[in-house]
This record gives sequence, C-alpha cells and structure tokens, in this order.
Amino acid sequence: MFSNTLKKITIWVFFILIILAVWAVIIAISGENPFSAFGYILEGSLGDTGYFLSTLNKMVPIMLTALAVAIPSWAGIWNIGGEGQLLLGGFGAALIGFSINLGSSFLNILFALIVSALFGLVWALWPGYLKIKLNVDEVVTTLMGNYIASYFVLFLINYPFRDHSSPMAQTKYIDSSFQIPYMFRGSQFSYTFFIALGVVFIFYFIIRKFKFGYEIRMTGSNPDFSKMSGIKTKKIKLVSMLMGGAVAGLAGGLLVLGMNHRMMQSFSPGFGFTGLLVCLLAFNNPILIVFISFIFAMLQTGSVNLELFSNVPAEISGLLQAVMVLFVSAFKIISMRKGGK
Amino acid sequence: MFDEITTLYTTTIRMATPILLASLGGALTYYAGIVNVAMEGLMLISAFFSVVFSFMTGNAFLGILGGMAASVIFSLIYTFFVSGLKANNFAIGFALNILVSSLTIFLTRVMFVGQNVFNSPKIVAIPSLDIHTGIYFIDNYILNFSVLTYVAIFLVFLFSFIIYKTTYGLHLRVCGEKPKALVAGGIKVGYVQLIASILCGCLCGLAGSQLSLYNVRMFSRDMTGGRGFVALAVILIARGKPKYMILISFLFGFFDSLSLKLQNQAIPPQFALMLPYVMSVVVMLVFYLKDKKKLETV
Amino acid sequence: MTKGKVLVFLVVILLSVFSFAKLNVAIVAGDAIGDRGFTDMAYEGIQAAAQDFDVEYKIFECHVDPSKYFDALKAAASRYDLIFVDPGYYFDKELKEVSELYPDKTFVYIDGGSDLPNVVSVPFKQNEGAFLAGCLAALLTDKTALEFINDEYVVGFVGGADMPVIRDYEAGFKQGVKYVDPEMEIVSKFAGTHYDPAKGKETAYSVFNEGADVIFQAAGPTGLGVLEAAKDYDFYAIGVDTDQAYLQPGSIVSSMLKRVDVAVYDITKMAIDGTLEKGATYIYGVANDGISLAYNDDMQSIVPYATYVAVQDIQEKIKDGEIVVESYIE
Amino acid sequence: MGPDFLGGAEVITIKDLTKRYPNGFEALKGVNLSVKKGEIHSIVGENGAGKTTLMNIIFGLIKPTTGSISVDDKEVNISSTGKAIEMGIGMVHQHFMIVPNLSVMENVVLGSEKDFTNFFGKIDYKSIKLKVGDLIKKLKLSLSPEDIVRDLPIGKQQLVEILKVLYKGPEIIILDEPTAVLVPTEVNDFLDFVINLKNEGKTVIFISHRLKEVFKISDSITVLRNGKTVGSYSKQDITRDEVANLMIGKKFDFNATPPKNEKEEILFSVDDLSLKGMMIKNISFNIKKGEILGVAGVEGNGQEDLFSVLTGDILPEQGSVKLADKELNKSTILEKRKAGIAYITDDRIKNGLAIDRSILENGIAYHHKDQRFGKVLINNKNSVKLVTGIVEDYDVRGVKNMKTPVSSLSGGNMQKLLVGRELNNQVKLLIASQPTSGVDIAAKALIHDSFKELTVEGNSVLLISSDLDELMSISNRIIVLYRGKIVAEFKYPDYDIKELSYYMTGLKES
Repeated sequence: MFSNTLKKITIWVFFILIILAVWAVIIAISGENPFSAFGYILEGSLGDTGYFLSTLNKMVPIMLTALAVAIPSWAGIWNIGGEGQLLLGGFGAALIGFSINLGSSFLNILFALIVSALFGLVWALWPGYLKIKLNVDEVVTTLMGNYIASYFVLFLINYPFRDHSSPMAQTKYIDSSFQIPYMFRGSQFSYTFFIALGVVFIFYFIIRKFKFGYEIRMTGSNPDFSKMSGIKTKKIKLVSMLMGGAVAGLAGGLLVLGMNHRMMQSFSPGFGFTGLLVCLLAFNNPILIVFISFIFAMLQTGSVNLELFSNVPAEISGLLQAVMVLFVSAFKIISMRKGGK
Repeated sequence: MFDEITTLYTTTIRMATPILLASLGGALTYYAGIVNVAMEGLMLISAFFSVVFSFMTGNAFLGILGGMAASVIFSLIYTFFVSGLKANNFAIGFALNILVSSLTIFLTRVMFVGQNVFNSPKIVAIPSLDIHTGIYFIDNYILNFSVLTYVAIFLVFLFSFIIYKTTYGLHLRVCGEKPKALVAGGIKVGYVQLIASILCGCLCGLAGSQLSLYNVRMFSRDMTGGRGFVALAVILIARGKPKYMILISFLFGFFDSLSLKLQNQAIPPQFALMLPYVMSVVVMLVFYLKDKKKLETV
Repeated sequence: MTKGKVLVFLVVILLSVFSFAKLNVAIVAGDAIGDRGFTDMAYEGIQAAAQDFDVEYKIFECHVDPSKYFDALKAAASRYDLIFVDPGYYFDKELKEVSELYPDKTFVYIDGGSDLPNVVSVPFKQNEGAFLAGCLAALLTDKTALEFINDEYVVGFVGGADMPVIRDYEAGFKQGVKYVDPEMEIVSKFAGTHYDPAKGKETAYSVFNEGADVIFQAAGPTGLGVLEAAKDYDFYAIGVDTDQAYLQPGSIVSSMLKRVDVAVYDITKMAIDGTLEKGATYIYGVANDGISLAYNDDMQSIVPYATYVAVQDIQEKIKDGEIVVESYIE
Repeated sequence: MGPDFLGGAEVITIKDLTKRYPNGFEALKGVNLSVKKGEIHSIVGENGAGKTTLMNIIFGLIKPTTGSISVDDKEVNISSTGKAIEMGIGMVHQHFMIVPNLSVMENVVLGSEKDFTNFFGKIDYKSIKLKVGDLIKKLKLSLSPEDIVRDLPIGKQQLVEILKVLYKGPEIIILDEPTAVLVPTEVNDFLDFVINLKNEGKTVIFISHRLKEVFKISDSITVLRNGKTVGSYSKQDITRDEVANLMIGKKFDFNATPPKNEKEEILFSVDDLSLKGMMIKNISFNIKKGEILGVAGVEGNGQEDLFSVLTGDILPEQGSVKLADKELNKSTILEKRKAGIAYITDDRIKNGLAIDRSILENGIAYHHKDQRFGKVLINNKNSVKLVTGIVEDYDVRGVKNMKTPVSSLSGGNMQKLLVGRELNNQVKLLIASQPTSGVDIAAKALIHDSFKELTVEGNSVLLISSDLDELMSISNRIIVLYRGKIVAEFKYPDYDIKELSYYMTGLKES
C-alpha cells in the first residue's frame, strides 16, 4: 500500500518535471532564461506577503467557478454556463449593494451574497429544467446562456443602472456597508477567500458524507440504477445544476463585494471557462480544485512579475496554462493505465 | 426596402459561410464519436496562418492551404488527446482554444512587431465568384459571393453523399454509434477517426480562411469571436444532419444580420445582439418538442 | 502636505533623478499593445519621449482583466516614479488604493479626472473631435460630385462595444451633424464588441445600405472592418484616435485624432523639467490640439477646399468657446 | 492428449498462452488448445474461466502476454481483427457487434464494402442487396436485407450477427455463447445449422456452458477452469457429469426442486393490466405467499415492459397492481419498494449497479433511505456493517476493500452483491428478471437457494427468465408470455419442455 503511494508520487513528480521542461522550452523560445523566468513567477506569486495574498485572492473566483462545474458534473450534467451565472450573480450583489440598506454591515453582506447566489441559480434553472423535462442538451443551453447573460448584464449596466459619471459601463459603487473590508494594508485580500474556501469544503463534505451527496454521486455514475434504487434522479440533477449556478453566482457576488465594489463591463476575463478547466484538471475533486486553483492563481499573479522583469510577453501565461492542461490530462490517463484499469 | 432585403440577405450569407464550413467539419468528428470543442481554436489558427501565407506568397489559394495545414495539425492534436488518450474533450478543447489564442497574438507580435492586428495591402483576398450573366438579379444575388460560399454549399451535398452513400460514411456512422462493430469488421476505429479529424481540420481551416481572407482581409486577436462555439451549437442542435446544419447555419447568419438591422433607439443594441443566441435556444427547443411528439405518436 | 512642500519635494526628487538616474516611467494599460487605440498611442508617446530624453520605461498590459489591475498598478508603483494609468477610468478604484500606498509617486490619469493628491489628471474631450467629424460628414454628404457620395442626406456611425465612452463619440458626432443640418438623418449601429472586424464590416455595410455615405467609426480593432468596408463598398470613412488614412488609401477622408501620445510625451517632458504638478489637471481638447482632425494629404485630395475651410472654421469656434459640445458622460 | 480420431490437420494450435492485465489480473494462466480441421470443438468453463478472453485473442481483439498461436502450422501474430479475418477466422460475439441503426445488409457487408465500391467511394447498394439476399436464401433464414436491425427481435438479430460472419466466408468460425438468447426450438434449429457448417467443411469453435448443447454437436471438448486448460477430450471419452465436475471442480447437484412452503393466501395480484402503445395487453395473474412464479417467454414478448410497469418506470393505461391489498398501480418505485418489493434487473451493468462506484456505495443503495443510516449524514459504521454482511452471506469474492469499485469484481460476484443487497431488505415480493444471466453454476445455485430461503417466511418471487432450466427447477408455477399476453400456465411438476416451447414460440395458443 505504502510503496504504491510512493510509486504514484514518484510518477507525478516525474510528470511535473516534464511540464516544467516544456515550459522552459517555451520561455526559452520567447527569449528568456527559463530559470530566471521561473524565479520571477515564484517571486511574483509567493515572494512576499503581498504577492502571496494576491495569489490567494485570485483563487476565489477560480475555485468557485470550478466548483460550479464540479457539482452538476457529479450528478452527470454539464454546466458550461458558469460565466453567465457569475456575471448575473455579480450584478445581483451590486444591485443590492447600491439600492438598499438593512442597517448592519453583516446583514447587508449576507443578504447581497444570498441574492448573488440566487441570481446565479436562476440562470442555471432553465437549462436544468429543459434538461430534465425535454432532455435538451445542456451543453448548448448553458453555452448560449453565457452570451445571453453577458449581453443582458451589459444592457443593465449601460442603461438602467449606469453610473453616469463614468466613461465605462459600470454601476455606482456599492455602499461601504456592503464592502467586505481588506484585511491587510496594500492588498486586496479579504475574508472572501475564507468564504470561498469554506464553500468548497462544505460541498466536499456534502458530497462525501451527506445522503444527498450520495444520491448525487450515484445519479452521476448510473442514473438508471439510481432510479431503480428509489433516487429521484431528475430532481437530483436539477438541484445539482441549481447549486452549481448558485456557487458561480456567489463567485460574482464575492468579487463585487470584496474587490470591484461595483458591477462593470469586462468584469470577468473568462473566469467561468478557467473554472471549467480547473474542474476538469482536478477530476471533480474539491480538494484538488483548491490545489489546482492555487497553481492557476500562481501563474496569473506570477506572470505580472515576469512581465515586469523580462521581455516575455503576457500571452505566455495563457500558453503555460494550456500546456499544463494538455499534459496533465495525458498524464492522468497514462498513470491510470499503468496503475490498473 | 429592396436595399434592406439585399443587406439582410448578403450579410446572412457572409456570416453563415464560416459557421457552415466549421459545422460541417465538426459534424465529421461528431459522427466519429468526438464532440469537437476545439473548433474555435482551429478556425483562429487557420485565420492567422491564412493571412500570413497569403501575405508572404501573394496568393490567396496558398493562404488557404497554409491555414488548412495549421488547422489540421491542431485538429490532429485534439484527436490524439481526446480519442487516443481518452482525455476529456472539454479540457483539451478549451486548453487548445487558449493555446491558439495566446499563440496567435504571440506570433503576431513576434512577426509584426508590437501589433496584435495584422493587416496589409499585400494580403491577397479570396475572390468572389466572378461570373457575369448579364442578368442583374443573378449576378448580384446568386453569383456575388465568396468562392468558398459555393464550395460550402457544394460540400453540404458532398457531405450527405459521403455520410450516406460511401464506404467511409458507413464506417463513420458506425464509428460513433458502435465502434466495437467496426473493430469486429476488421476496420480500425483510430483510422476512421484520423480521417475525420484531418477532414475536420481542413473544413475548420476553410472557415478560418473565409473569415480572415474574405469577410475581412486581416488578422486580429480572437477574431473568430465565438463562431466555433456557435458551430458546435449548430452541430448539436442538428445532430449532424446536413440538411438541418445548413438550415441552422443560415438561420444563425440571418439573425446575426437581423440583429444589425434591428438596432435603433427603440431596441438597445444588447437585445438585438443577443438575438442569434436566443434564437438558437428556441430552434433547439422546437427540434426537441418535435422529437418528443414523434416519440409520443410511435 | 501643502502644495509648496510638495513642490519642493518634487523638485528635490526630480533633481536627484535628473542628476543621478534616468526617469523611470511605467504605463499601466487596461488593454494591450496592438489595440490601435489608447495603448498603442501611449506607447508611441513614451517611445518618442525616450528618444528625446533619458527615460527608462516599461509597459504593463492588463488585457482588460480587472483582477489584474491592482497587482499591475502596485507592481508599477513599487518600482517606477511616474506611472501613466491608461485609460484611467478602468482603474478608478485601484488607483485610489494604490496611490494611497505610494504617496510620493506620481500617477497620471489618462482620459478623465481624479481628485487624489498625487494624481495628475489628463481628460480628453473626444466629443469635441467627434463633433468635428460630424461636421465633416454632414458637409460632405451633399457633395454629390464626389465619387462615393449618393443622393441621400444620411451619415453614419459605427461603434464597437456599446459603452459610455463610445456613446460619447457618438453624441459628439451627432451634435456636429445637427450643427450643420438639424434635419439630417444619422444611422448609428454597434457591432457589440471591439474584437470582431468581420462583424464591424457587416455593421458598416448595414449602415451604408441605409443610405449613409460618410461613416465615422469608434470601434477599436472592430473598426478596421469598417474601414475595409469603405474600400469594398465605396463610401467614405472617418478614422479614429490615430491617423488611419494609410490603412485604406482613398477611402478615409480624415481621422479624429486623440493625441494620447502627445499627452504622454508632454507629461514626461514636464516631469523631467520639474514642472509637473501633482494634483493638476491638463485638459486635452480641440483648444490645445490634443483633439483634432487629421488634415492630411488624403483629406485634401478628396474633400473640396471649401468644406475643408468650413470645418476649420468650426474648429476655431470650438477653440473660442463659441460652440460648446455636450458630453454623454456627466 | 488431444483427440486424434478425426485425423484432420491442426488448424489452430495454441501453446502456453497467458494473458495478464496491467492491474495484475491474470485472465489466462497457460492455455493449450489444438483444433482440428473440420471439427466442432467446444470450449466449456464457468464464467470467468477465460473462454471469451481466449477467443478474443484468437480473433485479434486482445494481445496475449506470452505464448504462441499457430494457424495451419505456421506461428502467427494476430495483431488485429483485420489480420484474423484475412486468415479466415470469423467470430460471432457474445455481446452483439451489430449496429442497431443500420440495415441488415449494411451490417452484413460492414468491413467488406470495398467489393461494392466504385472509384468515388460510392457503395452499390443494389448489388449488396442481391448478394446478401442470396446468402439469406441459401442459409434458409427469414430475414430481409433492408430491415433495420433495431426493429428486429433478438433472435433475428443473432442471425444477422452470424450472417455477417458467414458472409466473409471464414474457414474457422468462433461462436461465443450463441444460444444464450434463443428459445429451445430455435436452439435445435441453430444446432442443426452449426452441424451443417461442419458438413460444408468449416471448422467451428463453440463456446457454451449449456452442456446438453455441447454434447449434442461437439467432436471434441476442452475444459477451462480459472484461466487454465483442465483437459481436452473427444466426446466419446467423457460424460456430461464428468465435464460438469471438471468445470467447477466439485460435484454438483442437478436435481433442484421448487420450495414446498406454498400458502393459499394471495400476496400479489395483477389485474387486467394494459400499457399504452406497448405490448402488454390485459394481463392478469397472481402470486401466493411463499410461491415462486416463473414467467417464461422468448425475449421481446413483453417481459421488459412487464418489468418496467412493475417498477413504475412506465405508467399503465389501465388495470391494477396490488400487493397485499395495497393498490400500487400508479405509485413510484420508491413507494413500491417501501411497500416491500425488491428488484433484480436483467442487466446489472445497465441498471443493477453503478460499477465505477465502490462496493460500499453499491451495497447501501436504497438502504440509504432508511433512518438507520442517519437523517442527513450517512452513517458509515452501519453502512460497512450492512455491506460486510452481504459480502459474507452471499459469498461475494474478490473484495479486497470496501472502497474498491465494483468493476473490479467478476460478473458472478457482482450479481451476488446485487442479489444480496436486494434481499437484505424487508422483502415481501422479489421481482427478478434474468437473475442468473452470465453467472456460473455455483453462483446460480447460491442465488436460487436464496430465493427459496426467502419463501420460507411466506414471501414470494416473480421470476422472469429466458432460461427454461432455471424456471423449471425452482418455480412452483410458470406462466408463458407470448406477444404481450399470458398464453399458458403450468404447475409443478407438470412441466413439459416441448409444450412450453410450443407456447413460447406461438406454435400453440390457448
């Protein structure tokens, strides 16, 4: 048993070395010394408290959008709509943030986050419902849903809820009682990170230990059998889809309350799709999602530093991420074949 | 009024052509059992290399070939991972899309310093079909489009022929439905998928060339603008049936075109622009409701 | 800190910079090089400054990713003295946060204003330039003698992404047209994105087919499709931000120039000279030629001389304050 | 040790063949086989003995780890099915390899369309139709070349499968459990058909665990056990009982009888049940307490619909279903299970288990609804206790760890786990569909015993099966389903296999 684990670790260390080697080649081609480049990335993501906190902060939307894919995927349904759900969730939080006040900051934040989750949930509702009622392909509905949500939010922040003083399409700032305060000077890090981490662990717990989680797992693994065992598979699928939407919406809410403090155009540089990649790389495992989100966040924050000190173009971060996804996918398969079926 | 119909009509055809070409390509791998999420990347890499080759050789045809070659290479990578290694198609598809997006900007910047748009008068475009019959209507409404538009329409028929009438088509249909039967018949699944993958690369390559050498004559970053995903939606809605794919592609082009027409003060542009996507969902619903009725009457 | 103290402080700093080291300048760009707009122009400005002065510079590209804004700005502020924030409005909140962290650094807010103590504001009045473009378009559309001008009194506008700053171009353009002829029809459409030239071309085609023969575009790379449409379908286009005449010679009557490059050059020069004041505002508009039309050879070969003069007259009226152009942004 | 009475040349010789999978599982541990030209050579063995693996190796689907294969005395490397076909080997697979959405002729020519293809790759369907039609006529099969396979009954689909193989004109034909889905009368015809093939000079390798059939047609018999050759014999040299003992390694009791604890009280009744648009029309039957009621019938005569309606998957158009006077006609499967019905589905992979999930998770399915397992959280201790109990009571072998996926178990052990799980409830009525398909003799006996044990306390079983031996050995009564109607009822011990199959095939109607 022990030697098996050791073997697995050795194999993965070997794989990681291969990925690093390929990265090194790409960096070398773009005219930089790979070792110093890795140094810049490491320094820029973990080098001091500020960088480190920045990396953790980056993880918030990535972890949650990955979880938004993972939950439905356990029940055997695809949610490619994280992007749209995130945008609507962000808008929901902003809407609450500049229009009402419940008197206490705690209540305000709690309420805004609930609303953001609800907005995301609503945007997952119709693809989920069409899936279980008519078996409409959820890949298409959620994918198209992203475009629709994105244009809809653009309409809202361009016209009815526009901040008229800004040349950008964005809402007014949310009231300060809604803003989740930064925890350290000189960093945007706030307890949103712990909320996100908490949500991931709650779902880890639900999936592993709850009856409900058991039913989700069984439905995803074999819906026909689950039905035979008295599980209401359609309900399970729909609910898991809604949970996915709510989590993605929450990601948007946390970004608005904890970082941007308003809803704006180009709010998301494709968090939904990054989340999808992270989830697939993590094989739907919440613990791995945290781990891989950390690596993605490291790459993103580190690349700012890399750009600063070297002549490597910023696109390199995209290239490195893509290479990592390709190789990890391949390695996973290879190690599975080696280790049994 | 007549002018407006002309605008709607010609824009529809120009907007539909790349989507139709890409969806034909993706449908081949769809039949072979691979849902192609990488079409966006395939189109983009082809759009880039089409421009580069056309610029360097001064020949549009060589430009197309260059774009197709690049697209085929990436299509093969995709198939290798998804079919050969059985990796998740979404992971590989999105990874390749990111890779291509970064790579093309990276290359544009290296090759044409400090730019992520590349245009030049030296880029030779794909010609329109230049036949004059002397009849105004025919010359302007039927014979006035990109050569590739006619190729695309021809390819729809060729596609139906291949799928339903030829050996390869038979193998392809079996490949997606019951690969084991193919193996039992002494045919290699990998081989059938390889051919499908190469052809898919060619067709997505054509789609990319059409975009960067006809629709416009330039490369600009992420210029495919989600058309690869639209093509994927077309395939999934039509379930690979050629007659539906041509219909839905043109419907998509039409709503794209209509969304420009409808823009005025009464409708905010966002609502007009979301129209094609809303309509694709509606069309899909219609298809599913039709299916459901069919199931009920059987 | 009083203004006086700041000045003394600055002078000391700048003197020391001048005598011991180069001026370290960073440009934090919301978008990226190659956008044919803000970033490219700022880049050109700093390159020009680097040729004339002893300046070391670095450009940070954020690729319109708000989650990068804070880190990039902070990284720049931690190592550079003069930081251009381009365009500033992308960074409103982050600029506030970072400028507080680095009170002794100078930040330059391009295209807009800020009342932070160590921020120099550089607003641009693009609506004034768009107004001139509108006048030019309106004056041209009845010159049917010109090759591409049709019988209809319709001019057009094509926007990229629908956002207030683009609406500001549109608003200025419309005012210009109405100034010439209040009855004239304006067709205005948006492609919905800055990054889809093919769609830009179809949008222009749609505007053109509704009768517009002079079309002004403000659409980033999408706008390149508009210029190409001018070439293919035979209408006149007006470029934006930089002089785009070279892209489709013969079809582009003029470009509305938004001289971010000049602003970057000027501010850098002031910083070196020690005349740059923190907290000051330098407005770039028609009045100081920060915004203008490109009166280039193409324009002179296509546009009739009388029209050319008429537009310049209007420009003078804006300079004198006789004409006040309203903005879409309050 | 091989039989030499035929004196024919050896067409296939296999020496010391082993197959070891990457996960360490040894499917074959040294197999020797020699097949002579023109003989029918049967390979018998329990499930998991390695019969199918061996055949897949000969047909080029799987590569062996070590050992040699010779065809016509030449050592060969059969690297692909294409190679195998070239060498004149054809295989009829246990699981169908035909494509449901294609026509009979398309299925038949799949892989050899080249002969009908012109320069442009166009297939000449006219000539194909002629040629396939000729072959069908020659073999006297009742098929039409243009039928879509999906619409054909299972028996006919099997014929398409064989037609497909024969079309390629192989010299050596491997038949992997070809009679599993056929009814007795069809079996006899089929066996005659196989003997005909031999008379035409073909070599047949016949795989089955139905010894009656094996002894009817074979010239030689090779017995496999646990991936090893136990021995090869000519038919004359060995008896059925001896072969059976060699297969399982111990004596086996063939004389099973139904339970004797039948009561008069009716437990379950179905009255005038009809399904809209389906086969089932006006069915009525009942089951007494402590009774095992068998449902016989050729596959595709309404058994699946009956099972679906009894689970609640399809709602009936009319009629009533009552368990101990409780109307369950419109209730969901959950309500039915709560009322005391348990189900064994006919396809354990499809809807009997979730094979990529763990043994523990599969073992607690439906049980997890019970409060014992907690209200919100799943009680791990009770789960392990329950599943350990099932594994011990039902002799589920190969369980290293409760967390390993079910897919690591062999088919028979999967089925034992499934049966154990279903019978661990408070079961009043068990509805079992093909509960022993693809299961070895020992597991079959264990499953049958557990059914009988259930009846001791007055509970009942509804047994739907296509295996007449099974039905006759444990049912108190058998009803025959033909075209969605009950056409006959037999009571133990008045079972007549001929009568039964007449009713099943529609030769006799009530």
